[in-house]
Amino acid sequence: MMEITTVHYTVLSAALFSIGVIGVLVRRNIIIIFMAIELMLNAVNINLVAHAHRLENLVGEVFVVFVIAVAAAEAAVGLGIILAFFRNKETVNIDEMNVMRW
Amino acid sequence: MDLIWLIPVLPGVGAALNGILGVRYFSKTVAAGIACATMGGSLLLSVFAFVQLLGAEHREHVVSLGDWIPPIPLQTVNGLGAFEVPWAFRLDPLSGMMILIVTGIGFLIHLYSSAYMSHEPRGGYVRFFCYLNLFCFFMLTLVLGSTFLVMFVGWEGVGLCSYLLIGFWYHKKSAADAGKKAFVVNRVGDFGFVLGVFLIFFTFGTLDFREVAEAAAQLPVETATFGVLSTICLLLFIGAVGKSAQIPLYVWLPDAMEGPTPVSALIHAATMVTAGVYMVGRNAVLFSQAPMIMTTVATVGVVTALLAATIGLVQTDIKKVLAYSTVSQLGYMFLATGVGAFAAAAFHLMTHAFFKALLFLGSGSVIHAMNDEQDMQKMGGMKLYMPVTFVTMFVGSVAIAGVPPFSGFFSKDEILYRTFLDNKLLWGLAVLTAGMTAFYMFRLIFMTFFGEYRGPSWGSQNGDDHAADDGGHHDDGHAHAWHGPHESPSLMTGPLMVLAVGACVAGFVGIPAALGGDNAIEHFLEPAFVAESAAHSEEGAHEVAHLSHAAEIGLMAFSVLIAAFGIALAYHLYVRRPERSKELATNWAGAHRVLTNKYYVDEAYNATLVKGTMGGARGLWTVDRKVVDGAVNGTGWFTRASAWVSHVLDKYVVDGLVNLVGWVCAEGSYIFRRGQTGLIQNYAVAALFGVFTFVTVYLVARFVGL
Amino acid sequence: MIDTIVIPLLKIAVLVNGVLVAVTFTVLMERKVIAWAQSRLGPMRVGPYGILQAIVDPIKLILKEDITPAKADKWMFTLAPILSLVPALVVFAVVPFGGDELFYVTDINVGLLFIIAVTSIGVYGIILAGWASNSKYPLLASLRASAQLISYEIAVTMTLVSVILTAGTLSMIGIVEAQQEAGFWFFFVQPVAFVLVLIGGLAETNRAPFDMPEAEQELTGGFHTEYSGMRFSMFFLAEYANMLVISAVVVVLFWGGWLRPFPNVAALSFLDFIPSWVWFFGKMFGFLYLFIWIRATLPRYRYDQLMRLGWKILIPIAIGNIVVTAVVKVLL
Amino acid sequence: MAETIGFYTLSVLILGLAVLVVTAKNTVHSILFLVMNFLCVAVLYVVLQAEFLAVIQVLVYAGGIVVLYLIVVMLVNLKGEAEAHQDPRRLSVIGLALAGAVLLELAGILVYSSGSDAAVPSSEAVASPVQGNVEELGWLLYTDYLIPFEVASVLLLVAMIGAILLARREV
Amino acid sequence: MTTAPSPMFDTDELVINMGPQHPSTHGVLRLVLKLDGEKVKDVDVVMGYVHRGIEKLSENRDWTQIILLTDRMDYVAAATNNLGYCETVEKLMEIEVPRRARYIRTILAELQRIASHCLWLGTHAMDIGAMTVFLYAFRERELILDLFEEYCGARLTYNSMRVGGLPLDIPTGWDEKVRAFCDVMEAKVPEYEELLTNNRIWLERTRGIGVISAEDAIGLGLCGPPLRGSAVYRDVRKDEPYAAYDEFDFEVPLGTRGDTYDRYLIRLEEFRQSIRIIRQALDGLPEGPVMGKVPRLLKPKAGETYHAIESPKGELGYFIVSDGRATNPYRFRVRPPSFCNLQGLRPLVIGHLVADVVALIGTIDVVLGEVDR
Repeated sequence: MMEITTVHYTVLSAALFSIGVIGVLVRRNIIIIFMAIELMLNAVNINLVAHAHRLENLVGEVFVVFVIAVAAAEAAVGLGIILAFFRNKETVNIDEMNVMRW
Repeated sequence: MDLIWLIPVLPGVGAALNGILGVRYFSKTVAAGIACATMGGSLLLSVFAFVQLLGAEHREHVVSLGDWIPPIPLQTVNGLGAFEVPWAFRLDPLSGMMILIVTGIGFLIHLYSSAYMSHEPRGGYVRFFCYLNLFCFFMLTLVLGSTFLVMFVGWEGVGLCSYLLIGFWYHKKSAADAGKKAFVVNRVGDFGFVLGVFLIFFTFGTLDFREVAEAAAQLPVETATFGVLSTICLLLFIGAVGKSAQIPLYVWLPDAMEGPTPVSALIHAATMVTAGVYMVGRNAVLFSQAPMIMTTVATVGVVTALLAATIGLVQTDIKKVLAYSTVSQLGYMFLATGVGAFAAAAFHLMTHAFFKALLFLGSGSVIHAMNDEQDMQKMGGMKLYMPVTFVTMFVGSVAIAGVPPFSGFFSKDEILYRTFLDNKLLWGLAVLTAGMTAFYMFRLIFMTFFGEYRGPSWGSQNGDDHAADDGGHHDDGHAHAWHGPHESPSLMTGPLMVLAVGACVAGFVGIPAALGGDNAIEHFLEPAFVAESAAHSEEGAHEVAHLSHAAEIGLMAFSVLIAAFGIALAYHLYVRRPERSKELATNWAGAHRVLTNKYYVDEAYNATLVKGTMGGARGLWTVDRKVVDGAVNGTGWFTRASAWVSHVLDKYVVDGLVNLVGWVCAEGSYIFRRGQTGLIQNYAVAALFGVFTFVTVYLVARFVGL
Repeated sequence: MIDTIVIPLLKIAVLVNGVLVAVTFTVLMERKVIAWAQSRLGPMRVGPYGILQAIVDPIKLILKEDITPAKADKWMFTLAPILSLVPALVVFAVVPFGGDELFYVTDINVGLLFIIAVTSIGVYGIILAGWASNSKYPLLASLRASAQLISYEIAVTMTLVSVILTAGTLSMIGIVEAQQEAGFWFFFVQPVAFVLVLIGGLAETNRAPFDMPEAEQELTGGFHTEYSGMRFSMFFLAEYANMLVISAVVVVLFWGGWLRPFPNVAALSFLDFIPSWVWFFGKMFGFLYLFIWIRATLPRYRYDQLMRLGWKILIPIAIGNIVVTAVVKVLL
Repeated sequence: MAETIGFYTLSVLILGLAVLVVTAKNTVHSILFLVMNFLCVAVLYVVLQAEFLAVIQVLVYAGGIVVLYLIVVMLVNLKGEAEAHQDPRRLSVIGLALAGAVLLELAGILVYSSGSDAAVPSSEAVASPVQGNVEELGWLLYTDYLIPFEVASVLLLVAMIGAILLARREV
Repeated sequence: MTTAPSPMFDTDELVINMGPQHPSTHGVLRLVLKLDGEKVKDVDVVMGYVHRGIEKLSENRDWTQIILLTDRMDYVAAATNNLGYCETVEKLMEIEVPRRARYIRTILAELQRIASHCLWLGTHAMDIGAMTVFLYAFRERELILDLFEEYCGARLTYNSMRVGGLPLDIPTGWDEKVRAFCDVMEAKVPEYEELLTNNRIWLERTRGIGVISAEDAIGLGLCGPPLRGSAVYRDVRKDEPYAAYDEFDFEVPLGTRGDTYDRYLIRLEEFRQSIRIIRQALDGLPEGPVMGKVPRLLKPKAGETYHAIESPKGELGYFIVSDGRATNPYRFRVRPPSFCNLQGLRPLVIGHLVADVVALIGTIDVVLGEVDR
């Protein structure tokens, strides 16, 4: 079609991000919501890598490493919470998680 | 001498070994072995270092292990200064003497403890040695530290260990409380100390003792003004007061006797409590520049000495007597520093370490023999059962009472002499205290070792043979089957004997000129107390006014007389007329009436001295309880009263407002409550709405071209 | 065009087929070796000394009925063996079988990481197989297997870090060349790492004594209990392909890849007449033999003992090894 | 040309798989789509010459994090429908609309500003003494970004401990 | 989450059916395991899948026919079963068995013990994952089967004894072959030990696994190696000697800790002791008839008797009541050692991991044909 520029990547990133947002807002299964969050983080990563490529500066990629580290931490703790929650409530439906204690 | 950093590190390694591995894996023998070996090692090192120091030309040696705090720019009075703290250790005459005391007495007490604590369960035993080693590590850090901050590490560390060891039997509520009390009271002092350190850095831009001293020596002496030096010294002195149990922060020390006896001997008699004295001596130059504070120090010292001595007169708990005696002796040391006799203070510190450690260990031996009985009224006649303990404790008592030629005589006399030169009133009080010291110490000896055995009876009371036999195999746990008082094992009597020798001869390093000596220790220590510049330029100018030797000897004779008088009195009351003293002790509440009605023969004594002192002691005790506590209670009452007022205010004014707000919120929240669904995603939608708004604003701004 | 597309494609085709054939013969080798170890003969009927068994077995497996359990998730059930096999084959792309360019598909600068990354994808096959079978034993086994794989992946990856430190590169070719430059195989400087990778490799390929996921005696066959026919054979292929991968990686990392012993010693240069790929396959063969030998000899670890070994022994040693390597590297 | 085709293919794959992740009924399927999505993103990274990140993406995301999801899904084996219960107060429609609107707006901004893309000056090249993607990344991580790097490792450690604590059965 | 394959993790307890078709339940034993994660919380031992009613069947067979049925109980040690039965009937009828017959019986019983232990060792090691030992042990068992084949023509169900003695004398040269076998076996036992005894993994899998105290072992009525593993001295061969055991010198190995490893060591030692007994029996093999004086028609007088022998698995006892009129027993009851030892499985297994269950089934050495009868 035409030459692929950073804008293309950015649009892709925005689209992926929005899909993630929709996933977070619409799904009720908390595990899928977590995955949608991962999608959003990936959208951010694409953006960072694309700009690192454009600017020929690896700092963007450094930040991707940190994002991945944070994602790993988030997944570990989040899934731990889900497990603990499931053990008590037998559900992963976020609509049933509307009280702070039970 | 470059290895002096090993001196504190060795016990530290021992503590780490025992603490990390030992509590789980080591047997009692191994734990005690490690603790004693590390202490022994650092004792050897100390002796080597000291010998080298004696031979060295320049009697000061600094070893820096590297940076602790790298240079940080910090504001001082002279612009930015580099706040830099190395791990530096300084060996000079003062710290050299101190490390000998700490490692020497520490080592003996480690040995003693390995027998004394043998009835502990294994875990507790190892824990004890871990703490004890840790204490030595911190104490040696404190002593050897070459800057205020390194010293502060040790300072806080010994406080921590003191807390841990006082509360060693933490399941006993009184012990745990005593530990807490010691810790909290010490914090008050430490607060002053740390403020002083801040101010020192702010003023001088350095924390090194030597540099601070040099800088301070350049400042004018604050005779009339209360300047920055005085403030620093006052703050430091507050720290010393806390650590060394002086008025008004002495209250923790008697309670600290809840800890195991070796701990009392090591920490609360020989080493840690003298840290305050050491610190003041360390900063002699600073204090010398602030005469007002010197006076304060001397006054506080002598008042503490007197007060503690009077209290000591009436105690029946053997360890309490020694505790008050310690407070009293510390007061002496402060008196000495206060009158500028830093060397005398250090000298007394050393001799005191010997005889007080000895006394404590002896009392521990007695307590051990009496199946953990501490009340002197339930002892008596112990010299039959435990001859070694008796002899060694007797030596200790003679030493503390100031009977020549035992060590206490020389050091105490030096203090009295210098005080006499400085201030006659203080001297009078000090001499009085000396008399009382002699009295209560011998009261202790007489009550414990002389007279009839007054303790509980034991299983098969068939005479001394059995009790003597028992000493050999008491390791099988006499807590379960106590066979009466007996001599302690050799691991306990050994240190006693060594210390007794020390108590006898330690004084000879400081025989005053009046008695034909040359006061070696004073000359040895002197460099540590003056600024280097002063030491060179004013060589010999540091002379104090002298009395003639005859007058000096007269003073000595007087103080010996006073001591003898105290001893005689004690002998009279507790050996010749034990029933009287017993009555006196049992009818404690009505002491006055008992005294006037029953002691016809000793009427004169009673009317003048005994009753007076007893009454005075009681009065002071009452003051302690009524006035001090009353003030506290009054504060409490005032708090309650003001609380009531504020309660009323609170109830009608504040609560009214709060309720109003609450009411408004409650009513208003009907509207907002709808949004509070507990659905996380709805909140996320709200956040998204925020994003939407921002992006829209941005977009509009772009299009409009703002 | 030829250089960039045709030749690599050709190489890939040869490689994939080669691996698959090699796997069938590895199976035969295992049967024979174990049989000899147990004083049996092993397969003897098909072809001379049963050599054709290697061809007959796959044919049998392909021709067998391919059963899908009624309540299984059909898509996943089909996908799982593919997910298991494909990573095992992909990894070979960066394995240099010889010194010449002819003997490897590609050399990428993150070759070793690539291997680690791609092998880690293989877990999906196992988990999904257990899950899609809709059966208790496979599910239990697949959870065990995935936990085991992930645990040992950590240990192996950590160990590889020390090798990377030694070599100073992530490229597989680069690692071999580093050994050539150094003049000795890395086994001699990283013996601990070698042992760790070997143990970890055994565990990652679920081989004895770490074969609990497929412990017949406990879990009746593990995660592929419900599989049969072609799909089963894919798991089988994947396991043996992984075995080949581990041997190849160990050879590259520690045993000098295609290099002859002491590549810098001129006195041994007469060994050069043996082609490089022979050295490589010879060493690989040695490790395959070692794996089989171990299987014939050792009993099986218990699951908790295995996890303890992984987490409490291997990983700490691996970390210690990294530290030691780094310190030595800095000091030198 | 090849890059264009590759990019559009990848984009379609990434977005299509993302939609599948979000819409799949079965959580396990959803997870599989997510893995494939991540693999596609990894390929995209390769296109963008970030090989190290591509491998890390596969290793950490696909090989680590998503496996964790999968295992949790298996541990959380539900009897009934996960999303059976729906709270009537949900605002999912508004959320959907807002997300769409934001996407449109972002696209608008990007397209609007795409003309000025070339105008952005290339920032100064990083002065690193090493060559190659991995080496430069490592250089940056261990020099300029050392403290963030260490903080990230501490974060991971804390997360690990937290996860163990949370997921543990009753103490 | 539409598919919910099993309520595996819904509760803390997971119920798993182990067997009756399971590779390591040694036949058709079925265990219903209640698991907490991998830990066994409870177990139901279900049996009876090969119940053939041998006891009831025997009450309708004449006395000689029953020997054939006893073969089918502990089918890996058929000769021992024959021996126990024949001796019981002999005791009931007060028949004197010739000394040569008793010696040969002893040889056969001990060979059978070795064969049974070989099978046990192989399967036990196999359960724990050591596959090579299995084939080694079976290699040696094969030799014993050959010996039996030569003696009586059968390889598994021998039907090798008769009331009053033996049906056949030993073939010529058989004793030399037995001797040769003893030498081979003696050389092979260290081979097994080399593979297992000091193997770290083997130790970890067996040491401290399935510990049972002496009191518990007695309380549960365990017998044989499981009982001796807990350091209880009980061996029928010593306590109530039968056949010719009182004439031989041998030792009864005892364990110390009562764990799986001890039971393994005991059985390995029993290999050696059995070889020792066989050698002594061959050395002292007397001449003479192998069949005692027995009436044509076996018809014991009314009465009842119980007689036990030490089978490879433990104490194998027969209780027989005769009403004195019929040519078949009035009541026939067997005390099979496997059945009694199986009582111990539940207390052994509870608290261990699933992987240990197979090791524990192996260590008590059950043969389901004997359990179910």
